[in-house]
Amino acid sequence: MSKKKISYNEAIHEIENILNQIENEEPDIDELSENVKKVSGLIKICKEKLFKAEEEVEKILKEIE
Amino acid sequence: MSKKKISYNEAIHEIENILNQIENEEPDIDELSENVKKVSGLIKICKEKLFKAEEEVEKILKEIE
Amino acid sequence: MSKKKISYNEAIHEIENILNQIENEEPDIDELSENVKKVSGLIKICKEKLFKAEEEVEKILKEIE
Amino acid sequence: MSKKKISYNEAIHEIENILNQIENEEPDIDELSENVKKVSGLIKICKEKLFKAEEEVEKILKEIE
Amino acid sequence: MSKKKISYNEAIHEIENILNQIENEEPDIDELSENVKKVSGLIKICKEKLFKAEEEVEKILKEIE
Amino acid sequence: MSKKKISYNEAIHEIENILNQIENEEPDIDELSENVKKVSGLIKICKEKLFKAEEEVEKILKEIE
Amino acid sequence: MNDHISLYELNHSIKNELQSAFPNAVWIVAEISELRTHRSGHCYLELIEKDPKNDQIIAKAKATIWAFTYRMLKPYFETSTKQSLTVGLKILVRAKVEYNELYGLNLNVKDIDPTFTLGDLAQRRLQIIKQLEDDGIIDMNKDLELPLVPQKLAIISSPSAAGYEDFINQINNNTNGYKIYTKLFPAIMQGDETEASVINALDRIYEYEDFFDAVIIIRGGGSTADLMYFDSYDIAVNIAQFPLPVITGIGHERDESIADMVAHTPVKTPTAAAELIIDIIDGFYEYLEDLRGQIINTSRNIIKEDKHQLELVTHKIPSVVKEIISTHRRKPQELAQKLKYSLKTYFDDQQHYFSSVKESLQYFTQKQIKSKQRDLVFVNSKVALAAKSFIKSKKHQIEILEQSNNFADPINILNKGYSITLFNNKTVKEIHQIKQGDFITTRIQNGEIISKVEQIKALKHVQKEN
Repeated sequence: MSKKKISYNEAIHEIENILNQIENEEPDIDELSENVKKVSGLIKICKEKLFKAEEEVEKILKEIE
Repeated sequence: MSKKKISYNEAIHEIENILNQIENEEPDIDELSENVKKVSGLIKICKEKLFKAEEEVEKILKEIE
Repeated sequence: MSKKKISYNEAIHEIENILNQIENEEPDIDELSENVKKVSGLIKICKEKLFKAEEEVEKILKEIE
Repeated sequence: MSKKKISYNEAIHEIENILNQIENEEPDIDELSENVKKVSGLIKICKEKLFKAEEEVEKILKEIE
Repeated sequence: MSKKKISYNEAIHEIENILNQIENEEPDIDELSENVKKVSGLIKICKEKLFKAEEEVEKILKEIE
Repeated sequence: MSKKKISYNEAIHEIENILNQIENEEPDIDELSENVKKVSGLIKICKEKLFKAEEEVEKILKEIE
Repeated sequence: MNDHISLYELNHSIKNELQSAFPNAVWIVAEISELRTHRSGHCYLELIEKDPKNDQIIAKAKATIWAFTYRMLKPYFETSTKQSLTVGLKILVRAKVEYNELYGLNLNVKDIDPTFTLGDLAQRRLQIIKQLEDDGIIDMNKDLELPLVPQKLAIISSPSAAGYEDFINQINNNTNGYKIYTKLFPAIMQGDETEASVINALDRIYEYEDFFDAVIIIRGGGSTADLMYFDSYDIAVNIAQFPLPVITGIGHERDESIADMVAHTPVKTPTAAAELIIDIIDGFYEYLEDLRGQIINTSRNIIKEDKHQLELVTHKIPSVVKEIISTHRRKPQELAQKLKYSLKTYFDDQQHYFSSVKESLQYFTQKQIKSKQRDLVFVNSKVALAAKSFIKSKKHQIEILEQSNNFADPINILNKGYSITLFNNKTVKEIHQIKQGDFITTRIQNGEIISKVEQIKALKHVQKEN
């Protein structure tokens, strides 16, 4: 799944999955940083989405006037 | 439903629906700006209708005096 | 109801009805100008009726004095 | 009620009734001239009656004075 | 009641009645001259009785001897 | 199995196996020393892995913030 | 034949006896039954006394008042009593009892006490009045109503009396010229016949009761002494019960007579009676005039008021009508104004709605985004926490494992003071592994001790135990 294609909710879902795994100490320590990196990436994507959404909404709202 | 065919009250109704959705139903952030854009469009339609109605009413009112 | 047949009081009553509707924001904006036109027409009828009544009454009053 | 048969008091009473109606009961403007005409007619009858009564009474009074 | 036979008492009583009626009971103007005529007649009768010799009475007086 | 290739979980597994053996089988003092030495080596490997993972995670986390 | 005396002797001895029996004059009460005055001025009376029960005369005597005395007594009596000394009066006199052989008994009146007669008369009047009251008729005539116009009058009078003439003149020449009918019923108004004559006249009038309006009894001139007849019970009864109102004009200087008392209206003189009649008619005439004035005023006022009322109404109509029209003329204007206002409000409200929609949009989207941002921060820290706790837990695990390992390390036994014995680098566990003279190495905590075995002892109980 390309990073650009994942939806916000899917990203949040995956983050929660990975978090769950970490919390349950499922991954091998060797994979931990990999997982954390993955979550970090997803959070970044979400933040970007949020930022973009906010920007777009602002723009649209400004146009309403 | 074509934009030109929607009635004022229907537009208002849809605006209310979307607003409700945004307020209460945690929309996917990806759809958020889409929805805002939709409301914006509906407001535009309504305002045009309002403007036109106001123009017509003004004309009639002038005739009364 | 034909314009010529409506009584003065009925006309006033209908005007007040429509005004009430407008005040309570009942009419769709699409019907608004239609309603205003109706009121305008009724006001015109009332004015004509008043004018006619005044003329007639003046004539009769002159005979009394 | 034929004009010739109405008594003076009845006529006065009717005049007052119609006047009251006009004053207090929001008459239909359409009926106004009709009512005024009626009153005008009644006043005429009363004046005639009064004139006649005065003439007769004076004639009789002159005999006793 | 014949004019010649009415007594002073009856005449006065009737005059008073009519006056009362006229003064207090909202007389109809239509009946006024009728009433005035009646009173006028009664006053006349009384005055004649007061000032003019009645043959009938004188005849009786003569017969008493 | 090269020491470098052993996974953290495998290392932990072996440590636990050896310790179990030591506890239950009363090995020869010479074997014991041998085993203790082996475990010590494995622990070292694990500690290194842990240290590295911690370092990496710290680095990633810092990037997120 | 000597036992007789002559009449003269008899009378003479009566005279002497009487003289000695009544040496002085005595006071006597009696009623006058006859009274004559002689040309000479002497007054001859007959005095009687009646039984009060049946009016029978029980005593009688002649009396004389000699001219000289009479000239003094008569005016004294009459001014004191307002009453002439006449028949029927009861009197108290002082008289000398005299007896004349030729004329018999005579009472020579020397003095008279008028107060006695006054008292007697008054008492008689009171008796009559009481009788009339007891009969229940004293006010009967008064209760009759005098007609509004007493126009037909029956007159009882003496035709020749001056009073009658005055009355008729006044009636006929009344200033307003009323026609008043009078009819005279002649009667004797003085002397003994008065009573019967008046009653007779009343009886005649009674026949024409329906014709006449009132009876007038008048008496003019004549002596006041004759008024006594009008204190008669019979006249009073007739007057009181007469069906027509009786007006008396019989004159009374002193107290009114009983006839006056029972009459409908007593006046003093015939002239006053005429005035009374004319006044009554005047009153009626004035009332009639008053009524006439009233009818004139009232009828004119009514017409005037009606005219005024009609005028008012006529004037009111234009203003009422104009008012209603002007009220209504404002109405469409007001409605148009109201329409304009309503529309403005309507449009304003709509505009306002859209700005509120915009605000809501802004608010809700912001809220959503902010909440998501907060969620992300939370997730972030959760990740860090989870990763750290993961590592920490692993570290802990390693530490425990390391400890267990360290615990297992034999070096730890030596540290407690134990030692290991080695022979040929092998741990000595069996006593048979070594023999005397062998060199063994003893390892302790911090070094090795190399020793030569000198003696070997096997511990049996140890063996047993093994």
